[in-house]
Amino acid sequence: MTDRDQISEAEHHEHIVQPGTYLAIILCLLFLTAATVGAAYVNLGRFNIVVALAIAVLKATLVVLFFMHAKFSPKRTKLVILAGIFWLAILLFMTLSDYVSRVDYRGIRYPMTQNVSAILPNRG
Amino acid sequence: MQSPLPFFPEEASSFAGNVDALFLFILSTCLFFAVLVTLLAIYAAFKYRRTSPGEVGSAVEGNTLLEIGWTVIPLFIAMGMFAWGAVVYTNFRTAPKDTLDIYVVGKQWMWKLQQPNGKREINELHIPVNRNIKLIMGSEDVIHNFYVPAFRAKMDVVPGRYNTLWFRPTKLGKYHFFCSQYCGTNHAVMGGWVTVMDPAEYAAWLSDEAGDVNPTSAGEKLFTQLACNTCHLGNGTGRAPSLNGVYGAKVLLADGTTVIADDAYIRESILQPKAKIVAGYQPVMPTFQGLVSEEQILNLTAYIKSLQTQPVPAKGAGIAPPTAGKK
Amino acid sequence: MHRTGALYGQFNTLEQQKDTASLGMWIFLVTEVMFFGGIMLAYTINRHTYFHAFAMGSNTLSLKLGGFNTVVLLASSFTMAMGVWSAQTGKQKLLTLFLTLTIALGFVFFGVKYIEYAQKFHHHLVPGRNFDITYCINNPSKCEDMDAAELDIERKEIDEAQAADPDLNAHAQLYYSAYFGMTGLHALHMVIGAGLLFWLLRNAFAGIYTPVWNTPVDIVGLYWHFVDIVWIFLFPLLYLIDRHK
Amino acid sequence: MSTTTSTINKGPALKLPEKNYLNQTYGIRSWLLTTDHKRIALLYLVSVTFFFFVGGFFAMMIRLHLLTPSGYLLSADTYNRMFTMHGVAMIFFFLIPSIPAILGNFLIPLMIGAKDLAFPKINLLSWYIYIVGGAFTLYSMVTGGLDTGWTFYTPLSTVYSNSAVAPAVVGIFITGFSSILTGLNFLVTVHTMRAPGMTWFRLPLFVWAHYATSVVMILGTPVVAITLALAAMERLFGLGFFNPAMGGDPILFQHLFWFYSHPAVYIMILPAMGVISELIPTFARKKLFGYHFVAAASLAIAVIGFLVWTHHMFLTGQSTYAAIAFSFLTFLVAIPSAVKTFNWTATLFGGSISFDTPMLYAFGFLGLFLIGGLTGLFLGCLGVDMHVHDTYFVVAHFHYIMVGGAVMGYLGGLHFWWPKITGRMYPEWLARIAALVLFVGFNLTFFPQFLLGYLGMPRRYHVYPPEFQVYNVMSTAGASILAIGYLLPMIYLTWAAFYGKVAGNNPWPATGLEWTTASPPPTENFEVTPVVTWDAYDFHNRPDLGLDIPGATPGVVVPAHGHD
Repeated sequence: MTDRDQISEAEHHEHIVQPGTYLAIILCLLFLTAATVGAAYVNLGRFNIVVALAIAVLKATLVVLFFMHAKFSPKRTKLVILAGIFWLAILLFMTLSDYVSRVDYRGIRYPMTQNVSAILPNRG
Repeated sequence: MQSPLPFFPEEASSFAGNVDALFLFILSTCLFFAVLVTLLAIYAAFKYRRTSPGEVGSAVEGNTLLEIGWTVIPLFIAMGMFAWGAVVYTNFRTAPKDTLDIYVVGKQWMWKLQQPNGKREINELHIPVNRNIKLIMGSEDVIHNFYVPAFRAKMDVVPGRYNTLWFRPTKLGKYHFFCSQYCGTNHAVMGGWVTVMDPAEYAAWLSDEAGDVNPTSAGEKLFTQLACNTCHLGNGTGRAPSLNGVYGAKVLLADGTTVIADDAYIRESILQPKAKIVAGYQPVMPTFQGLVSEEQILNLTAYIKSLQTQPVPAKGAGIAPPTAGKK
Repeated sequence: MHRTGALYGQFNTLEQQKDTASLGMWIFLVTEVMFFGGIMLAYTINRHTYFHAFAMGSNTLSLKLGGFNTVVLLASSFTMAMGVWSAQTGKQKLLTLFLTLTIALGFVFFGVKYIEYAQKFHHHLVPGRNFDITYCINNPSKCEDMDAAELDIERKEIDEAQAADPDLNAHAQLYYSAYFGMTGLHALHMVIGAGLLFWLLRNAFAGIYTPVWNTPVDIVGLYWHFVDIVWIFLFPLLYLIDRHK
Repeated sequence: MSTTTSTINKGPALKLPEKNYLNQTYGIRSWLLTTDHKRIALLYLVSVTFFFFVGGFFAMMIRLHLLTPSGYLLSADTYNRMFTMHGVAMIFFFLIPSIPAILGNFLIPLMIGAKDLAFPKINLLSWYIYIVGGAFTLYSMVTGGLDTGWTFYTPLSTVYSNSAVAPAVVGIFITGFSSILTGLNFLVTVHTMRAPGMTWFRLPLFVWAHYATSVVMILGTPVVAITLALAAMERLFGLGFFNPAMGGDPILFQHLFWFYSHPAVYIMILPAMGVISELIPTFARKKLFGYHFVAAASLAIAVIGFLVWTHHMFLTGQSTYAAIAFSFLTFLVAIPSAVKTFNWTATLFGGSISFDTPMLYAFGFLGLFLIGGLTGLFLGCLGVDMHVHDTYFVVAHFHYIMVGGAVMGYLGGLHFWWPKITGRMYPEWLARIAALVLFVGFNLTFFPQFLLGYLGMPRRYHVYPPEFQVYNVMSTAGASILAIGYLLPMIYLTWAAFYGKVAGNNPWPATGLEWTTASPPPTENFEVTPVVTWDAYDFHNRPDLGLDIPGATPGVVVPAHGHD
């Protein structure tokens, strides 16, 4: 750790992404949009959502790396991005771990009637 | 009846001894560490008190070996507590097979309980001693929690789902039960008494007031009233599978999977018949959503349960062959 | 703290200042990820439980409008990126042009969103007391924007879904809760983004962004791209459920 | 022991610096529009103290009401409002902002040698957001109150409650952004604003603790924000994610809520640990034992703290497997706290310990946090939780952590840095008595609640069976002592801010950078940007403090940071 890592990290020269790169990326994004719509019309069973999310992740990665210059940013920025993804994964997967491992998960959810008398007509 | 400064509530269920033993184990371990740290701190505070205004402490920075020691040793002890606790809890969440099932409905701010024979109580629960009791609990409005301190057991009662709570009372007597999940204005008075009785007394108490119908016969009547019997023929020749012996058994579904025909499955099949179609049958059953009450579902379930002992037809039962569902 | 030129008082160098601003924005975007993460979780669990209702709901959305909006938003991200490039290379005129384009595309997005929302209100597909999934098929005269063929398809879809999930009307509300919740929050972010873009544009006309100091353009760009990323996920999650029927 | 008071400044009477942040500019505008982190800290101090006494009033009503089993004082609805508003005011408007927004705001730039936080305007904005959120919540409190419990469990809060839930939820939602912006500001500041020589491992542990806290703030708070937003939309517009009547899942609300609200406990306790990590080395005149391990423990708590939230939900019917996994992780998160406690204790050995008021608070913290932390093991343990969950055992446990831990840390810190903040010293003996009163009152209030809890008294009860009365009476008696304990510091600290003895730049003396500048500091914090050449708490390399360092020539004072 240098004494002033904040300076050393900032002093690297700003990388200017050129319009050509942007153009290539936007074309990729448009193509992937078409691909995701196309894939939705093919019956892949449970893999429809997998494909849709995979394409979305790919698109988001392109935006982050190039439009948002993450590819040319200091390590610290990349760490921040990874931390965000990691914590999002904690939120999603650890909660789902409860839901998928509940033995009685499927059969038990049903709408309740709010009207008490409809539930127990004979109550004294 | 109790000392003025009581510490332990009565131990009146099979869990109570386990929970208290575990509690005492954690308590003694914690006391050991708490006393140790406190004594060390007090000792140091006197031994190393400042004697002259300009005095400076020694130049110690730390000791890696010590750090590792006081990370690893507590870790092992904690794992011991965790494992013991997990064992007690798993036992508490896994009800045995031979339970006496009591249906519990929580609503703001009362408990409605129903014995297997249909006898109903409000804010009172009578149970026989030394029997495994299972409460099948639902809520009509908000989240409640059924808590019997003497049994060391509690479980939330959540609207929109069934939760179960089982215990085995071991001691005769009358014990408080509470709602222990905050549920609105009269949360604090939403409780009552559990009376643990001698089995003979319990039987006498059960048959005492004849006013209430038993759920199985009520369910049988409903089964005819709602015309369920026109399709679910007992001999398996109807448009719908025979229900003989189906309760608790594996059912083979149209999509090749199997499901255990438990209370939840039966309730779902009544309310959302198309959610799980038995293999070999058409989805022709109408939904009974809004047509049957909570209680009537319980009665129907009780009736279907009573069919467990009826002969299962060779064809048309819907019960999965023993090999299916292994994948 | 007083401003001395482009350097704020608490900083020692421009590099430090730019570095700080960019780090701050990235950290803020992480909080935004967690913010949307919560509603994504609610979506995931409900979609898993009530797939039929979600599929049915998704099929009532217009793929044409949704797809068009996706393209519009991607394009606005591109113009924003070009805006950042213009600022970095000192092309003041181009900067104002690209910022204007970005704002314009943002407003096209709002326009399309308005059409979509209005249609849902019109068709009684907003969660709440008047929600009725069968409103259009029961009152075809009130839904002039749907022709007979569309209504037939919708009737078939609703019948099928209802067969699998008798309480479709309640569960479909969960889909629309997700739809309005997610797109509403996204639109709110777009409104904030558009406000920031107007502020940038005003400053850009004043010519204060130079190759040496263009941090605000960079920072707002990050935000705008993030909003774009959210939509990249919302589009397949909301519009593309079970389209292959 | 009074002879060992560490105030060693002798010679002519001290004077306050002529120009400091307090008198740089005058007038209400100069305060309400300030971007000076020190002034914003004082704005927070005033508003947070206000909410502390609002919450304290509710607490007092609760304890008075529970004096008798049938509770004659309040109606059931009023009682429910009291404990709900007590929780909301204390957690969201006192505990969460207390140390970070007051002490952290004031000290972090000073400690790392910066002129201000990275984003001074955002810092001011976060105070305004806090005030707006607070106003919404106060509005809810005076128009119908709030009776859902501070946890806002659905569907009680979204469908069944008749109280003013919506404005309160909106208020907390808004205040969340204040917390996020504060955390963001701290993170960026620590990364980019450190003075030359202030390396990561020279940072005071107060800064490390706030770094970890900020991580929790920025990652957890948005989740509770969206959760409460969804709950509010459910109440106002009929969205249905948490409403079982529409097929929604009330347990999902609990997952989302606790994903933030468990780590939020660490937002409250980590900064207090940071304060204690300053107090103990300063008053033992010794480096903190195991600096690196204590710093790492802060980060470990912040990270593992995110993996344990469903231990609040063991009895909601969640999956047994998930419960076991989360219980395991809960036991893991206990370890770094234990490591910290051992290190603090070890620091005392070989020290030169004085018993100034802040150190008394540190000792108090140590004892109370020990009890609070260890009783957490009972609750994290599945087999005990099935009995004590949602009883007074839980109430006692988290009060030991949040009041015994966080508030003791907060008051200890306030006393320690009061001379820096105001330039003046409080009356020492009065302060020592107050610390003692607090300690005794606290234990009398909350220790009986452990016993009540194990006996099975559920929490949030406005009436209770008569067999629980003895402990409730003890608790109420303790609470009245505690109330005096809180009023005393407020009175004498306020008095001292205007009339106390002038303290001098470094009265204790302590080693932090904040003590090298004037008390109160100038608006730009340091005349010259300091260059750091010493480790945290390194008394032996600080001859400028005028202490008798073994091996050094007495009386020779060398400036620690010369003009090199």
